[in-house]
Amino acid sequence: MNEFEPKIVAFVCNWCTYAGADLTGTSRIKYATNVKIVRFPCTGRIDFMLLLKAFSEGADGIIISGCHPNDCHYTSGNFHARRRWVMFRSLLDFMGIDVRRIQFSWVSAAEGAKWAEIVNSTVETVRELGPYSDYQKVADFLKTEVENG
Amino acid sequence: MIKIGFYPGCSLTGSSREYAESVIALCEAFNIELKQIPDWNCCGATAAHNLDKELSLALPARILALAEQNGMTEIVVPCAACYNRLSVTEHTLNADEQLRARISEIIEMPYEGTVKILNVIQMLQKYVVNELANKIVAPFDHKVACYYGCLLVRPHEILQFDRVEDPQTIDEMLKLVGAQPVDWAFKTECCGAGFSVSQPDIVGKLSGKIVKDAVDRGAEAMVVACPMCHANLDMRRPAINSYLKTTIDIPVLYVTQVLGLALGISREKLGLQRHFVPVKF
Amino acid sequence: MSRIGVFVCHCGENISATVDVEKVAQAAAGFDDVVHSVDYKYMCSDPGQTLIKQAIKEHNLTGVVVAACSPRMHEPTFRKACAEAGLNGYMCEMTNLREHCSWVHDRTEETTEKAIDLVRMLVEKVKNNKPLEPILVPITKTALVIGGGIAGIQTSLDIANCGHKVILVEKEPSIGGHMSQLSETFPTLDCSQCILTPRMVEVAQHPNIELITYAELDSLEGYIGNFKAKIRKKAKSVDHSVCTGCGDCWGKCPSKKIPSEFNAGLGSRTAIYVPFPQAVPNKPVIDKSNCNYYQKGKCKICEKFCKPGAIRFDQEDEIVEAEVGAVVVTTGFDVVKPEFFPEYGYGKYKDVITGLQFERLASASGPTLGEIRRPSDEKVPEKVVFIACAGSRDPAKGINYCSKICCMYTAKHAMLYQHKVHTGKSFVFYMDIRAAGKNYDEFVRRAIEEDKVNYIRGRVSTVYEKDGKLIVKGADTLMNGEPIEIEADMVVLASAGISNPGSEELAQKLHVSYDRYKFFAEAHPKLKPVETNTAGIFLAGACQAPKDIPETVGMASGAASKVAALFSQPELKREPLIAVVNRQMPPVFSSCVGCFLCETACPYNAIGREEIKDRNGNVIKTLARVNEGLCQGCGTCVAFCRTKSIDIQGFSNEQMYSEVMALLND
Amino acid sequence: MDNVKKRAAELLKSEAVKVVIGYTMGTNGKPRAAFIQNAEDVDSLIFNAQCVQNLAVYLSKAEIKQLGKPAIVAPLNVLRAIIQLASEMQIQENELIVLGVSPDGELIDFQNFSAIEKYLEDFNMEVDAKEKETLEKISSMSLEERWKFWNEELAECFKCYACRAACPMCYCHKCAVEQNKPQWIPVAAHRLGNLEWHIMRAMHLAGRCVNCDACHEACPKGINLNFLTKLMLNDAQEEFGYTGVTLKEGNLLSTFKTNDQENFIQ
Repeated sequence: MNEFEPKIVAFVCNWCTYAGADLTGTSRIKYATNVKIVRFPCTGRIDFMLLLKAFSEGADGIIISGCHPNDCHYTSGNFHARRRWVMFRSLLDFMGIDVRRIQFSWVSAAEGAKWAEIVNSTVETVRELGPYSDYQKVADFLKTEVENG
Repeated sequence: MIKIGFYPGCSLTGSSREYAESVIALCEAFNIELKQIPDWNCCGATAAHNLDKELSLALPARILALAEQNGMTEIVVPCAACYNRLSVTEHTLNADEQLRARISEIIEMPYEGTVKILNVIQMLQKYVVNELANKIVAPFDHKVACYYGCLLVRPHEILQFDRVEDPQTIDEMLKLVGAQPVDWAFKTECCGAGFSVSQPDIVGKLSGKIVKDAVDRGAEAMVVACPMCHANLDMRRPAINSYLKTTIDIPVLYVTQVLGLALGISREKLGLQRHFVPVKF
Repeated sequence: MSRIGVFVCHCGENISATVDVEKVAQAAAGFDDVVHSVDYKYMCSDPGQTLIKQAIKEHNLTGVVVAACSPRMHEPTFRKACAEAGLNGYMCEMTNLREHCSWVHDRTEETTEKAIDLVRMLVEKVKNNKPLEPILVPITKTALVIGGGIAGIQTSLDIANCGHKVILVEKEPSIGGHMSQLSETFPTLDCSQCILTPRMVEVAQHPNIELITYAELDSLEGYIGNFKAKIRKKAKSVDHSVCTGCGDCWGKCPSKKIPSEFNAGLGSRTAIYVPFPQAVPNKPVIDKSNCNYYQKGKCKICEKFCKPGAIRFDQEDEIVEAEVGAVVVTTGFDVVKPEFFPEYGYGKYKDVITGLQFERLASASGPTLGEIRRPSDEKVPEKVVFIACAGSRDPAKGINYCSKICCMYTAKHAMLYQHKVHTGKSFVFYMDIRAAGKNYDEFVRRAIEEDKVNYIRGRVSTVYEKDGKLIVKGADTLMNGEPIEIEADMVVLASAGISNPGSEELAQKLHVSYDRYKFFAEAHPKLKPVETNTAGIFLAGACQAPKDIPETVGMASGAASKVAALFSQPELKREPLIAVVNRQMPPVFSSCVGCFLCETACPYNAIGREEIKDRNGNVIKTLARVNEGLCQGCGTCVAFCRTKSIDIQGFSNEQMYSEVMALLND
Repeated sequence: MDNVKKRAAELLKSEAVKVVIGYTMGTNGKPRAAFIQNAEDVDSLIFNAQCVQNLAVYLSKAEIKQLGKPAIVAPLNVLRAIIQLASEMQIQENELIVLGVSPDGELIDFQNFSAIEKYLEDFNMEVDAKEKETLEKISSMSLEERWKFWNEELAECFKCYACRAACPMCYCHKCAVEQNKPQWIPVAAHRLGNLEWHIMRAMHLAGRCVNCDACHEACPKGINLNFLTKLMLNDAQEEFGYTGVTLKEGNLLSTFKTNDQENFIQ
């Protein structure tokens, strides 16, 4: 049997983490293939509903990353995002959704190596947690219901 | 009746007994009860922190833990070296939970970091200053050089007490009892405390410069709040005089002794007879 | 129905070495609505771009996905190529197969699978893209320059010489700033006023420059190209249109003992005064806080002696409004105050002075007419100690940064002193000598080698007065930390340069950011050094960080060229990647309910209000409305809006939703 | 209560208002909302401990708005909702007369909204001790238990949206759940749709909820959905020092502090 390969979605801002991940590339630092990046202008733009959508579509883990505090290209989008994350994370945890599967981080445009570390460590964490079948069962419930009319 | 925890430390039970006596006499006059921390130990100054980090934290931590155990929320620590070590320990352990756990393990006592540490000046500012004016019977009408030394104000990040390069609190307090602090240059210069035993000639030089400047600026007395400073400026006066090649007889008083005199407390109660350089006020 | 073309780039071998690009192109061909999918060696090359252009025409593509390198690199290239083929540029998206895939993974099946996923996700996104047009914003071709030091003077002249109008606002009665206070300037030792005053006069006479002195910015509203400024003209109590600047008034003014700001407190001035003889404008103002009439109700001597009758005691502050298209902040710097150095006795000992005060002592127009005489007894000091880094690079004092100009001016001060007092001895205590700049190090060497200034590497712990001498205690770290005591006659502190006291308040008025030291923050430390984070507001000079004259002038011209570039266009073209509030048919008008929480969330104050009125002019509904000029497209409001009424073009809800839904769809 | 009735009658008589929104006795023996348009009818107004419905919800309903300027009988919950609505620009001082009532039914006069804001300062908007216990009980369950608990709890939901209709803060004309471009939340009342709806509802009420429990009261299935908003309220207080409703513009999530906690961010 093959080892479980987690599916990770990364929601990142254009100015810091996307550029940081670009630097990982130009520095030729290798990391796991499990992650796919979705580019946003700013962490402030990342709608919490999209995270839920990622889980319901089968993601086992999520990375959200943007500029370090005070470095936001838009001065304060990350501060707004951070507050929202505090509340959202607490709510999910309270409802029994596994917040260990969501990695929040700050990765600047200069932190190519850090990006690789974040990806690798998240992949490892999620690999240990296993597939997020609990959530996916709930999501599949929809498909089966629709299929059964 | 105000009750405050009291950590005398080793010096105040030995070479600087008069400091303890004057602190207690002054507190009595203001209806403050000093409650000694039971079973206290040495704070480790000045050797421990150069030898062993954990030991240098464990010794003060045990003292603070004992204070906590005895329900004290505030303690007064007259010795500047003890005040410094206790404050550094509190600061270090409050910033590092793991280390605090480790130290608690060593001293076999929980330490929470809840005790507030006051030096004598802070204690006086908090409980005495407002009532001072009403109780003065004999204004201390003399020129004084207030000497703070190294340990009372440094490191500023931790102690957060007074202006580190140009402290003012003792000057301001003495003005209240009629003294005239002189503007002088050696308020925080090192007196050579660490060399007092090993190389007294260096003490003679360092302390000599301090004493000379105080006299040159017209001071009639020097005022300190540290047993080490006092020992060097007072007990080491022969070494000082031999370095300066002159005889200087300016007396060195603890801040509590000056206040005590202004309040009319007897010289004996203030321990003035214990000084090497006679106090003639 | 979308018709999407997918173009997979090999990037030479950069991508194709680890990603099976042919397989990616084949897989993409099978995606819904993809009608054309090819791979090619270099998509960004001319032939590569031609490939895309031809495909757009041949296959009637409605959307393009280029799977190549980072969009941060080539998105503009491919959007332009699409536009040239008649497809709206914003219908083109890139996915990053190089930096985010081929370069960071090995050649495995998973790598190619990931590449296919990345392409699919952008295909789904691009299906929801909408054609967008650049936003055109009109531009008021007048610049507001705040601060009339050398930075403001240079900026104003450069903009004005491009043919644009400039309003220069200065809070003091004269322009000139700190540079006018300087004696000579490094590294050439030419006289500061000699090179500055002609420019001051040029400003005053330039037909395109409106100079408003003794005035401050009251408020600024609006956005790039379209600001509205309110300027508070402080009451001068003198009608400058009548005043001839004859000087009778300040000659007769009985309040003569006011410390002169221009002379850094070393000289005095009168209550009605011009700050210095070469002031521009060279007409006086009355300093109300020191005027007998304003304070005690009696005097009016100046009025009696004023022949033209220009004195106006009843004059009040006046607010003038101006429409401007750009703002340049050139408010300069300040130096730390006496209480900063209790250990150096500044403020306590008269002969411990700041570098700025030394400039006045050395200046021919200064209180000693250029002779170095110490303030306490006006004797020529025989021994002078200069302390560099007085406050700078000192975390314990809360200033971690290097003030940058002190090494050079301290060398200059010591040199000037040696030139003027041949028998004198000078000492400089320094931490490092930072003399990077054209002819700078040579200048410092000259001070050390030719003028025999004693440089001591070490810090000064304390300065105290004894027997009429200033005892400077320090250490020489090049001599094993040997303690040193110097009996000096005068001590000069190279006091740290700090931000101006009002800078925080001004930054808030302008909505620009500032750093922890309250210096104004540039938009990018390297690539946008004269821009702020607010479009249309620029920076020059020491208000951004301490800097010397050449650097300030360079930055001023840089800011001026940015303003000129902005003004050179008939209208401002901006990326349309901004937020919009949805509009619907009446009676709903929009799903926006007008809670305006987005208003507080927006970092740019870009959200305003729009009232929807019926035919009789009654307000039916108030909606949020995004100001196209101010919005920078961060999208914070979008994630915030409960009703999803506000959306951001280019990263819209539909686009991002589709992208996420496609990513894992296997 | 007599003073309230008297004021209500005066206001209607003088035509200072067109309608008084208050409580009256319903046919099933439970209080219900009353919309009194004639001064003669004010005697039917009641107030007692069972009057828990948050009447502020009617202030944004079109059917009530068209009656003309209202006065509203306002116990604590309603007052809080009024202030929150005002801070979100949904009502203005001159559009409304507030008849404050104390817990024992006495009339409290308020000159303006600021007076209400001031009055509310004396009443902490906190999750009460018993409810806090429940929150802690749920939090202390294992992850799996929590997941199971809420799945079972929400399985009852059939998306009637009574919670939304009863909530004074759910005044949006078009709720996000009805947005279909994209369709963020599946329409049907199945597990995923229910989960996403309730998460979204709690997030949208974070820093806005006035803790009146109207949603829970309205739920025909008795789902403890109010505990999600209570958690948010509790978090807001603990994490950000949120103190309750104010007239200040901006709310918990539209503002920030640069030193907000971030121990979970790597």
